[in-house]
Amino acid sequence: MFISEPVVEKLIELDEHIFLLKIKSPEIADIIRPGQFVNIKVCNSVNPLLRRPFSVCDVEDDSFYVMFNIHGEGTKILAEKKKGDCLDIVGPLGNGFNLDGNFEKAVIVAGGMGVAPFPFFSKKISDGKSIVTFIGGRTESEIVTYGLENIFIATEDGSNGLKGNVIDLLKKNESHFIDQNVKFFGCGPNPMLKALKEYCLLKNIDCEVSTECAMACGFGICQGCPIESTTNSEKYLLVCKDGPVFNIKDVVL
Amino acid sequence: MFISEPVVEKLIELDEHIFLLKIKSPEIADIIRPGQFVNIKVCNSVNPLLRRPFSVCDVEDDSFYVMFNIHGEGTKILAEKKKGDCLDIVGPLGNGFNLDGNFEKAVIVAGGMGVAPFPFFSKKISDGKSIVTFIGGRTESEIVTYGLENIFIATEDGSNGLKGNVIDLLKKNESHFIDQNVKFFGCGPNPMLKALKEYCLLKNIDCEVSTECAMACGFGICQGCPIESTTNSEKYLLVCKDGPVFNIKDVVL
Amino acid sequence: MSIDLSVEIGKLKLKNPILLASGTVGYGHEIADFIDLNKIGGIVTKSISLKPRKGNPPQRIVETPSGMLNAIGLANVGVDDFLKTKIPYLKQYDTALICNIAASSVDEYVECTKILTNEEAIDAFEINVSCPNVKDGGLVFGNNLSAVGEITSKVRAVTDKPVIVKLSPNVPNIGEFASVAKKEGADAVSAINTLVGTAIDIYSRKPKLKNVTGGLSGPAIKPVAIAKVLAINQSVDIPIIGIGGIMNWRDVVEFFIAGASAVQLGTVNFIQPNAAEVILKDLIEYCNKTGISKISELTGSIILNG
Amino acid sequence: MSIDLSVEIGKLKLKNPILLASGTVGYGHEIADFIDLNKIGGIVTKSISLKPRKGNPPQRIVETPSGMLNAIGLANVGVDDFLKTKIPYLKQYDTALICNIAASSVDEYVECTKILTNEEAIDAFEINVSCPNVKDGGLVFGNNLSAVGEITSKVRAVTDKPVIVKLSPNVPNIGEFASVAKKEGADAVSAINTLVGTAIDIYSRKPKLKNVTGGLSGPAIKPVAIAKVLAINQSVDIPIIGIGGIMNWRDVVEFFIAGASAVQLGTVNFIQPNAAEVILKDLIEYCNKTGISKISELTGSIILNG
Ligand SMILES: Cc1cc2nc3c(=O)[nH]c(=O)nc-3n(C[C@H](O)[C@H](O)[C@H](O)COP(=O)(O)OP(=O)(O)OC[C@H]3O[C@@H](n4cnc5c(N)ncnc54)[C@H](O)[C@@H]3O)c2cc1C
Ligand SMILES: Cc1cc2nc3c(=O)[nH]c(=O)nc-3n(C[C@H](O)[C@H](O)[C@H](O)COP(=O)(O)OP(=O)(O)OC[C@H]3O[C@@H](n4cnc5c(N)ncnc54)[C@H](O)[C@@H]3O)c2cc1C
Ligand SMILES: Cc1cc2nc3c(=O)[nH]c(=O)nc-3n(C[C@H](O)[C@H](O)[C@H](O)COP(=O)(O)O)c2cc1C
Ligand SMILES: Cc1cc2nc3c(=O)[nH]c(=O)nc-3n(C[C@H](O)[C@H](O)[C@H](O)COP(=O)(O)O)c2cc1C
Ligand code: FES
Ligand code: FES
Repeated sequence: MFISEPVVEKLIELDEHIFLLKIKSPEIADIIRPGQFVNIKVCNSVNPLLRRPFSVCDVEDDSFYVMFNIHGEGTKILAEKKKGDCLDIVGPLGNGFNLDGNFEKAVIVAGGMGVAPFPFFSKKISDGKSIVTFIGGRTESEIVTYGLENIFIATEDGSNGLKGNVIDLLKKNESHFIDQNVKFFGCGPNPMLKALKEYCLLKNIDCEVSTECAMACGFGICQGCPIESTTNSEKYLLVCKDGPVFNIKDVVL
Repeated sequence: MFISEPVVEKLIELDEHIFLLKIKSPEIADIIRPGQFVNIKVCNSVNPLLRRPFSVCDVEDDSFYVMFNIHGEGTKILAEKKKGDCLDIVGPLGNGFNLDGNFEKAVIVAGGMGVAPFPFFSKKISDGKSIVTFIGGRTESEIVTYGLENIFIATEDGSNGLKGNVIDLLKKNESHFIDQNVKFFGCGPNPMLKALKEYCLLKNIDCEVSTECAMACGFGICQGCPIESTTNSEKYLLVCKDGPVFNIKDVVL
Repeated sequence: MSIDLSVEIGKLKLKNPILLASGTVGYGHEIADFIDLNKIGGIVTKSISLKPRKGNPPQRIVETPSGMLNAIGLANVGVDDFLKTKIPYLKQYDTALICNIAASSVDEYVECTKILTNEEAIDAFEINVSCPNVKDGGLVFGNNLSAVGEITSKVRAVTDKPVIVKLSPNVPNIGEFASVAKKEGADAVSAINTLVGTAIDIYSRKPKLKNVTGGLSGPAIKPVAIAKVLAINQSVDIPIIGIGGIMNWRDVVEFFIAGASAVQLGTVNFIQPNAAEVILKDLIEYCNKTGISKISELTGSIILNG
Repeated sequence: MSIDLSVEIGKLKLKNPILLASGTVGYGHEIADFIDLNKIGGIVTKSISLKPRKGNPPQRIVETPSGMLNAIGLANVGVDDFLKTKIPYLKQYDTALICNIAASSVDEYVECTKILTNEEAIDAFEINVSCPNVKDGGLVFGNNLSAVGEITSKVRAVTDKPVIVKLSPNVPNIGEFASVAKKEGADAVSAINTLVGTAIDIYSRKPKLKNVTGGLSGPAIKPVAIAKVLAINQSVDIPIIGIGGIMNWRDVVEFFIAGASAVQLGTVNFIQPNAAEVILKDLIEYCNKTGISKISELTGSIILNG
């Protein structure tokens, strides 16, 4: 975890409002793990004031990628970056997904931009393990499959794949994982993670999720990102430092 | 005076930190007069909050120019504009120089970026009238001669022309205007305008100056830009509305 | 769907809730080049005092992060000239005319009101007890509960027009001030006026403002303004006019949800002189999209235990 | 030229005037990855209370124009754990350790101080009478003159270490509070804590912060902070630690000129975790360029009648 000022290699528009930013940084590319994030100051101005957190989406040689959609002022500025622009980044931050367990199949469950950490995840998963990816979104244009494999899709309006949410999608496709040695890895909006937790507890499936929360610092000094722990009700966990990846059993969603 | 969103045609770097911005705007180019200014919102963000005032520097067909140097955050952002960028401008604002008097020679006295209004001024002065231009600056790199004619130069460090200030320069070159039918036109930092006023009163020379002042609105609603009047001590004049060009006798400098 | 934008601030009826704040549109002349004043809910004129005031010497304006400081010092034409030269211009418009009064003594408030209340064109008074930029002026009053009470009751006694008390944000408990204003007969309160602030030039070591301190306005203060409006809303039942840092329709909706029945646009007029019209258009679109048929439904609609 | 950066805050000697503000560096662990704490004038620890506090539920953070709101709710490990697990880590650094105390009763302030004063590693106390984010907490105290007096005198009575009273900005006359603090034996005051603010989500109509209101910090509040420091400086002779919106060396110099003898960096630590070191380097350069041999010369050097 350090401050650096790496350079933009390119900005790729994947889809309307969805971007991939390739950033040259041997130091970060070298050590960052799937599920970790970086905290980006999108411009020098005091407004917007805070850094913006983004999961590492992929790593290629000396560079890493973040994937983002335009949400507000910060991501709008980020979407105007071009090759050669200097960024101001703190990272790598947080813990990552635990890819090493003795499961045989990784089941990715992602909602909307929750796909962001999984291209890198899919690349890093060891050869012996297989992957199946379930993606949900409100509509076709929210579905991003970049860097993913073995994909099943659901959209709320039915414009792509199953009409329904990603949990409906899981239920329809249980043959792909039930009674197998699987581990789930989830990322997406809170209501989705909540439903995923319910499902995993019911089915007794091990699951890690990457959570989101408004952050001021991203590395544990502001106490701005609490998440309720299931084991210790006296004390919150911090999304930025104790997470953003948690075992789904350890946190109240 | 209206709000418009004209497009940048080009940004020219005249010198280190000195820029010319060419802006396509038939509406403004058509009606703006030398000494008037425009008020530019340099970006969409609420920071920097206020517009930045700039004199019209030149007009060419459907476009007008502003000349500026990098001063703070606002001008830094302006210096990053490129062809095709949209600007947000209120203008033309203020009054302009009165070019029509029955003087025969216009004597321009400019300090530093105070040269900005005079390329357009020089272009617009009627054919029968001649021009002589006195420019002062701290050092060589502050001297801009773009669009000016019949030029005399002084620098405080002597790196270009006379070593001294622009008033010293005037005194050395009185043969160019004393006992002639002249009118002075000044623009520059306040101490220079003050000295110029003293000089003109002494020599009984008619003089108009373009003044500067921190502004919030630029068109008379905030009362933020007072300048002391010599004729009515009960009430300030407003730089943005009653000026920025004043007869040097009418204002306390 | 046709949206009902009209609101009632006590006895004062407005065709829509977008007012232009005192000191940020002068007496209406210049802003009329950018917007049609007939479309606006109302205009609050620059604080007027009994005699003309020259105001503070320059520098009066400093930009700050997402905000600005001003120390105009209540420069104004005085009551007489206001009636003679400003009212005739203003009354041609079909918009509520709210006359803001500032004074350095209780008597002066009363005197001004007495004179002005005879002018038919004036629809309401806004009593500025909270201007931070004159040494002898309002701020001392604005931060003093009994002074605010006294001014309100004495002004109330000499006019039948609606009286709006403009509160100072520089107090810990603004609700108390709103309560006193209500008790003494105010029809509404407006909040907030500017926060006291300053800035120093580090090279000359002089204050950037000749007056030393000034009033902070603009987006920087919006979180404080919303909190003050909410605090008033939670402590007393009186119509609130929300002010502070409004830049767009979203800010207006935020003030409404916090408890405002109308809003005033201040600093934004300097930056986007047509803001009032743009915001009105956007508000109608918002109401249409969200199925709000009457804008006043929004007032105080905050959900606190969610 | 070698610049003397050391300053004295009453009895407290600091090797340089750059302190890290309470609540913005926790107990020092994480920020130490970015800066060498040995180089910093001092660290003010997160407000500590007698018992551990869980703090407010999320959302605790909202960004605002050039600022942010926080409603952490004084989440802290409590006095016992602080002594057991945090002090051992902190005391390895050659930097002043200022322990910030927050409490919900006068007794709790006294109790905390009594326990902590025995810890040698603590160089001074900062008494937080002004935290806006706990219902039962400091804000009531911070805006009440006699409460501040009582807390100061009772804390003073149980410790020989320097006592710094951290003042609330949410009052009209902060100078009175500084006077009372001085009268009751405080060695210094620090100002400002955050301004009360809020923000509402216009779609859900809920406050963005679960706690409803929060504390506004960052560049947006700097003009208010400078005005408060100047006001204290003009009304009482007591060392002032300036806080509020500092982002760079220029801001530090501005606080000094207004009257500060030292400063604290808060929000900037979140954005630029190495800010303290960068600012120190830049300050030295500034002193060199302007011929300042001792940084304390700058304190209160404002020129008011220029
Ligand atoms: C650990 C982590 C990893 C993330 N990874 C990604 C990613 O890979 N791709 C992606 O598109 N987005 C990601 N996000 C969300 C991303 O940070 C927000 O979309 C972004 O901050 C929005 O900034 P803005 O200025 O465009 O929006 P605004 O709404 O203007 O932002 C206002 C404030 O709210 C905060 N905020 C807004 N939305 C979120 C959110 N969903 N989560 C946290 N803070 C938020 C901003 O950081 C800022 O402080 C991640 C968030 C976290 C916490
Ligand atoms: C009528 C008028 C015409 C001008 N014409 C020109 C021109 O043609 N070319 C040019 O280079 N400059 C001109 N200026 C000055 C120009 O407006 C400032 O240089 C510019 O506003 C600085 O903005 P900034 O953000 O870079 O600096 P900052 O110092 O960051 O600005 C901070 C604030 O101070 C104000 N400010 C700073 N310097 C000045 C100044 N000299 N005059 C007025 N306000 C100032 C800014 O507008 C802003 O509100 C003119 C000023 C006025 C009033
Ligand atoms: C330049 C300026 C002048 C002002 N003059 C007055 C005034 O004369 N009387 C008054 O009651 N308020 C005055 N105000 C305060 C505004 O009416 C408003 O309360 C404040 O600016 C906050 O709103 P804003 O953030 O939208 O500007 C003035 C504000 C500014 C910026
Ligand atoms: C997230 C956060 C937590 C804070 N916690 C405390 C605290 O526990 N005790 C305290 O006295 N001040 C606390 N503060 C206030 C800061 O110490 C400081 O006074 C304030 O933020 C203004 O400075 P800044 O603008 O540099 O941040 C906190 C501020 C922030 C932003
Ligand atoms: S974001 Fe600051 S502690 Fe987590
Ligand atoms: S700048 Fe607003 S009145 Fe002149």
